[in-house]
Amino acid sequence: MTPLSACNFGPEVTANVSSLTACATALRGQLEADEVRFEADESETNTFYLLFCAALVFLMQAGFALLSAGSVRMRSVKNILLKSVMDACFGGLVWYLIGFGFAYDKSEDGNAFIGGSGHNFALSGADDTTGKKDYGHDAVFFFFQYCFAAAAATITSGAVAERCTLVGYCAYVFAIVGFVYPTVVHWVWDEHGFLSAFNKDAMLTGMVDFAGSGVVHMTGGICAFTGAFIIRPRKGRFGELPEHAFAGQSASLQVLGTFLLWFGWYGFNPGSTLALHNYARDAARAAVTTTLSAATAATTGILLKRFAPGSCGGSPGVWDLGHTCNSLLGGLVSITAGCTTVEIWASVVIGFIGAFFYHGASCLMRRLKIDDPLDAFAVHGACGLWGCLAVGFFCTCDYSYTESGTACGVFYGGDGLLLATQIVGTVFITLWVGALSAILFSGLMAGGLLRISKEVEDAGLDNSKHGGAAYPDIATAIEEATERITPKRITSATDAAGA
Amino acid sequence: MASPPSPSAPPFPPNGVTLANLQNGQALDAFYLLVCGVFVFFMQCGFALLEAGTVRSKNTKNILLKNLLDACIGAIIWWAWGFGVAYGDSGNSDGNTFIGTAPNNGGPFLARRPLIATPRARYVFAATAATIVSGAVAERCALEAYLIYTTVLTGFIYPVVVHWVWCNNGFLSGAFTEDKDKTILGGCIDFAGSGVVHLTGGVAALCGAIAIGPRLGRFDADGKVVPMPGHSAPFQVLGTFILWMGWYGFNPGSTLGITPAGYGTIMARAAMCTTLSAAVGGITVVFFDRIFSQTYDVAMVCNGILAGLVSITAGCACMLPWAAFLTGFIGAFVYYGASKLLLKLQIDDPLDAFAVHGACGFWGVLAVGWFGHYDYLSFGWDGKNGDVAGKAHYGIIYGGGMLFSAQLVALIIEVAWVGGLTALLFFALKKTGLLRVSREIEEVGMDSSKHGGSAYHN
Amino acid sequence: MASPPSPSAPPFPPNGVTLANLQNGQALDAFYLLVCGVFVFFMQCGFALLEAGTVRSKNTKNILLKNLLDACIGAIIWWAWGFGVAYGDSGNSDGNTFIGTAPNNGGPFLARRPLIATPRARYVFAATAATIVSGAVAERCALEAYLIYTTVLTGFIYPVVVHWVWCNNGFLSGAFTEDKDKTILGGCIDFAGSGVVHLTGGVAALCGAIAIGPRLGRFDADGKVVPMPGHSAPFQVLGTFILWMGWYGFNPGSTLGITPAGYGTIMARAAMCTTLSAAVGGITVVFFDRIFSQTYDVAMVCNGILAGLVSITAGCACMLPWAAFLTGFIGAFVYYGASKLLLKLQIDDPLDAFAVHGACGFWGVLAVGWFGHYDYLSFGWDGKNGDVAGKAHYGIIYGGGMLFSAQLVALIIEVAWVGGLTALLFFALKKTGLLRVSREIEEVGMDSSKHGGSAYHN
Repeated sequence: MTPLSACNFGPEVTANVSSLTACATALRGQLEADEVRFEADESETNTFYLLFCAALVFLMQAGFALLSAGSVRMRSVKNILLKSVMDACFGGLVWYLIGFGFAYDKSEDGNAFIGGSGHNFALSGADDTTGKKDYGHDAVFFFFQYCFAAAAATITSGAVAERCTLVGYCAYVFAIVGFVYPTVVHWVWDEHGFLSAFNKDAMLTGMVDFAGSGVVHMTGGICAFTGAFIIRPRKGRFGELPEHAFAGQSASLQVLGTFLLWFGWYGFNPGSTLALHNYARDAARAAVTTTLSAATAATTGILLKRFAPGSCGGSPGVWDLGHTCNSLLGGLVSITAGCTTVEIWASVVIGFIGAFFYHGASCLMRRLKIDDPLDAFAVHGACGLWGCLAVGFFCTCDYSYTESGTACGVFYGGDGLLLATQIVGTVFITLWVGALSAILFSGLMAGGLLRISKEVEDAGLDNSKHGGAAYPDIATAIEEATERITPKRITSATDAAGA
Repeated sequence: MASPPSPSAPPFPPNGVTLANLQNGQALDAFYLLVCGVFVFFMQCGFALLEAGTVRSKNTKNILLKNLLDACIGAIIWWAWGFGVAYGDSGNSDGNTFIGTAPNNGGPFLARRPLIATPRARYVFAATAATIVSGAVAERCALEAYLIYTTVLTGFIYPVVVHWVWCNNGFLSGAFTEDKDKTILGGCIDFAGSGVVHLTGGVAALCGAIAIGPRLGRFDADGKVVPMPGHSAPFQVLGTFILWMGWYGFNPGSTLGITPAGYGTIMARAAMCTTLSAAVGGITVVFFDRIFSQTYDVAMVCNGILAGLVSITAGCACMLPWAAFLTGFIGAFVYYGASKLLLKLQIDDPLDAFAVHGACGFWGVLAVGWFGHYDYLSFGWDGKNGDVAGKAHYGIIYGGGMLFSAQLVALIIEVAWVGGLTALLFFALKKTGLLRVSREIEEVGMDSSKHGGSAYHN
Repeated sequence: MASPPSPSAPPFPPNGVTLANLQNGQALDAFYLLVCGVFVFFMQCGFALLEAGTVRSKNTKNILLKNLLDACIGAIIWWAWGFGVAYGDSGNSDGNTFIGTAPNNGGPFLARRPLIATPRARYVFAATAATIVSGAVAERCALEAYLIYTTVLTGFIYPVVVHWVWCNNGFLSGAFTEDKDKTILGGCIDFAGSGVVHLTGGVAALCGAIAIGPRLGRFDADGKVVPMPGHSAPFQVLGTFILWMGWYGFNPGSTLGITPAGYGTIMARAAMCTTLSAAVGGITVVFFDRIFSQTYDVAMVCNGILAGLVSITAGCACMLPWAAFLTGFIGAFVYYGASKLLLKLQIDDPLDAFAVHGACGFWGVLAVGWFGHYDYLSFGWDGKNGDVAGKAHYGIIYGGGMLFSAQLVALIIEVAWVGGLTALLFFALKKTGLLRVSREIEEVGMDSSKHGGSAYHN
């Protein structure tokens, strides 16, 4: 290659044609080399970007774990923590072995219903041993999607907390991560899926669910609903014991968990562009809409809870922290589907309405006497549904990305086809997940595998199954205090009886 | 006579490389802002835990709620008008030297800028300023008052300071205002906001703490301090670590980009200086405190680390490592002195918010006037190596001089602005009886009276 | 006929595009290091919480303080001379095969390298090595002794190992030393530090635990183990998750750059292998333990995950997914066996620091000798696909052989070096009575006697 020094003409330009040509050739060679480098830089930045976002999403596992641990009673803390950790571990293996293969096909002529090309089962088709040009796409994409799958599975564990056996738990993680969830992913996100916006021949326009209000959260939320319904309430939940007996054991952990989830959502939503180059604008917008929807939902939620009458699920006069956290999460779930396809102001509206969806669903669950300790259905199911529908209203024509022609929301002059698609899509998800999880949970329940025995529930899960309390020092202190107080109470009771 | 280019000549401009390069850079910058913004956002979580761990358990839910709402309300205000007040129309230049007037950024229904990450990254800074105050008035401030001061602070007081220091045309902006005659003494250098963010928060915190008065029983009849330890040391430590981590977004991220020439180096230097200052701050405070208290106090290490972090925030991009070391070292004593002074004056600041953010923020801005290195002060100065109108604009120890005066003037103006307005605000709130909860509520704790029960259950 | 270029022609060379491009790449690498460094830094937070959750509440503040100070002191020492000892003058090459001699990096008043991010990223590794030890001697080690061993470990023992394995010219460095004759058997492959970081920490931890003796009441008169459960399961789990997340900076980030060709692939592979190994480690340990203990133990699953992570650290960049799976699976048993063995020998290691970091670190380095894939071992090998002097330098199952021996030799040398020096150190501390706190203090707990009260208050 001609060296670039050919272009060193000095201060006085005295170049002739041959020296100019030499210089031009040198530059051209250099620039061509540069272009190769640019491509490499771009691809590797994309890998880095996805890795970073996936790591944030991964930290959501910690968020779920702490939120759950803070929201249950002290007797079940270790149990729920164990389940959260196992989601990340066991779920990871199931996803690696089968789930990822069902979700993403990778072949030219994939099935519209489920992936089956074999490429992604145990990553058997992934090959980065030859050449250096694939930039690790398969591996990092697997990692990103794994974090999503683990999130979908964790949602359910909140709804059946404090009363589900570990066997039942493993069974449903296997079913959700291995089959139920990947099928939905395939429908909506794989380019062969029959609901997929990336598929030209999709049903109607193809569903616009950018980061998974429907795919991830509704799937988890519906599963949570059937699970909570079939497993029945915790002992004494409705009627026998007062409400505060079921208050979460640590508000600090709840808030920490909420913040970690919110933090992770900045990987979840912007990261769903799956690449940085050509998508930086979308990723940046997703970060802003995510922020504003969450903020609005929380602010709305706290006022709603305080000023709504008791008959509508309000607790007048109380600034309720737990409700604020859940509203915030509801806002995050609501914007997940539309985070890149709506305008900034619309995210505020979506979050505002999302708070009502959460509040309403939470009240409804209590009315129906379905015990959902984490409000998993209200947060993920109801707000997930709203998130999908909201896209049908607010999706702008500029930001929409459907392959079968541009489809926009009805507020932007869309013909309603997108809204119809969103409705049909959520119906499909609800039916599929609802039916399968109902079969699964009732089967487990009938087989006596789902719910822990009465004795274990009375003694507390941690004591009977996990070798002692989560806070042994506090447990000892409470025991001692009880021993000291109990005789006194008996004495005073006797006195009272005597008088 | 000009000959036409021969067909074999390389195309000009060559293959759109320049364009690709630019796009590459823009995407990368957006990503960079996203990452740093996320880290800074995480600081909200750090503050929440630090404050929750430092108050008593009967007020835990209250302080957690305030921190959550800071993040939420801050976002909405910043989006609706705060960003417009701070940055004006185009995001950086606006004719006014005092305040941004900004239909485009300010009007929520119009804002559609290509790089939307910028306001987001900055929003978290705004929330930080408000959060600092909530620590100083913890355990006794009414939620209504809190809502009011958060709105005023993030919606007006703070963005105006931002406009002065960080905007083109701001009259204190040494790094951005191109026409130096518009600035006072050439303007001050406050890279990531020791003054803009922390001093603002800290001074407001001090006014709040004075106006609201000490917690019940904080000082006994003789004026001696009654210890009121926080309810959870692990949360304090967790909060500190998260804040420290977030600072790696706060300081390096304040380049607001990574692709311009030399920014990678600035970023790396900022990260390095931040680490050193934080580390030396933590060590110095804990061992110095040991002399008086005879104990190794965890809370002291935490506050020392934060003091070091705040001190280096202004100068992290323009100091040599040893200067960062020294800045953190001195910052530790500034923190310690301010903290003890407040107790002497019977001002009760549960989180030491003034000592950490106010005092060390002040010191941090001054430190640039001492240690600002001439080679590093060229950023934003059009490459003129720190010369303003021919006068040396760098640290005193390198023979500069005017920079120190500029820093000092900027500090005085900031303190006067923030102190004046917040004093007015807090005393107005006090007069109307909105500021403080009633004696009964304070005794029982706010969680059971206002938030439906304790933070912890069995 | 040559015409002079017209004045309107584009400048030559055109606008420094090439230069900008290079800067882009450098900036990107710096950014990458920053992000990974921050993740790894966050591991300090993970360790703090894991250890705090695992000790009893009466020693919580003590262990938190130690973790905070690790982060602080580690930074200062690493900056002042540790980095020079490890990497020598120019940051990567130094004539000496044994130790770096480095006025420039080591001299704090001279250090002005363009890309200062590198030492920062590595500092956190150094702090990690020291933190591991604090887990093994938790609840009974005096703060003075702790300060001494942290200084020695991060200032001398650890950086020397780094120099051997990770520097050009290090005599164990299979990946960096260009002149293979300087290395033993071609040098070992330890990508992110199963051996360099974890084995070093783990072996030091073992020496410390042996020297200091078990906690009071840990073993009853018959030598049976008395359970001493940690005081907070949520903190254990949170700590584990944070560590796991940090490992995504630790392992992929050890490429130390992203723009060189093929590094994106390495990074992605490292992330995937890390995930698989951690997951399988956690599951295997909890179900295996269930057979003996009849309980599903949260602490076990946490330690299993960490065991899987440590095991894959050396080989995360050079294994196929199934090999990573197997490495984690075997690592789980290595951890379990080592943990039970220590209890059998009546060595009290509250955090299982040796079992997790020492034993699994050992296994991790060996695993590369088994499973190192020939296609992946070309990084740093000048693209020669793992051939050293014509001999196959990859895993045994692919027909290699010398690599396994090289790994084994490296392990033996590392264990001897670290074990010898730390044994000397800890027994010297013990002899002088500095190592362990008095019986009274241990019974009451260190928080109330040394740190001004319990970690928790109401």
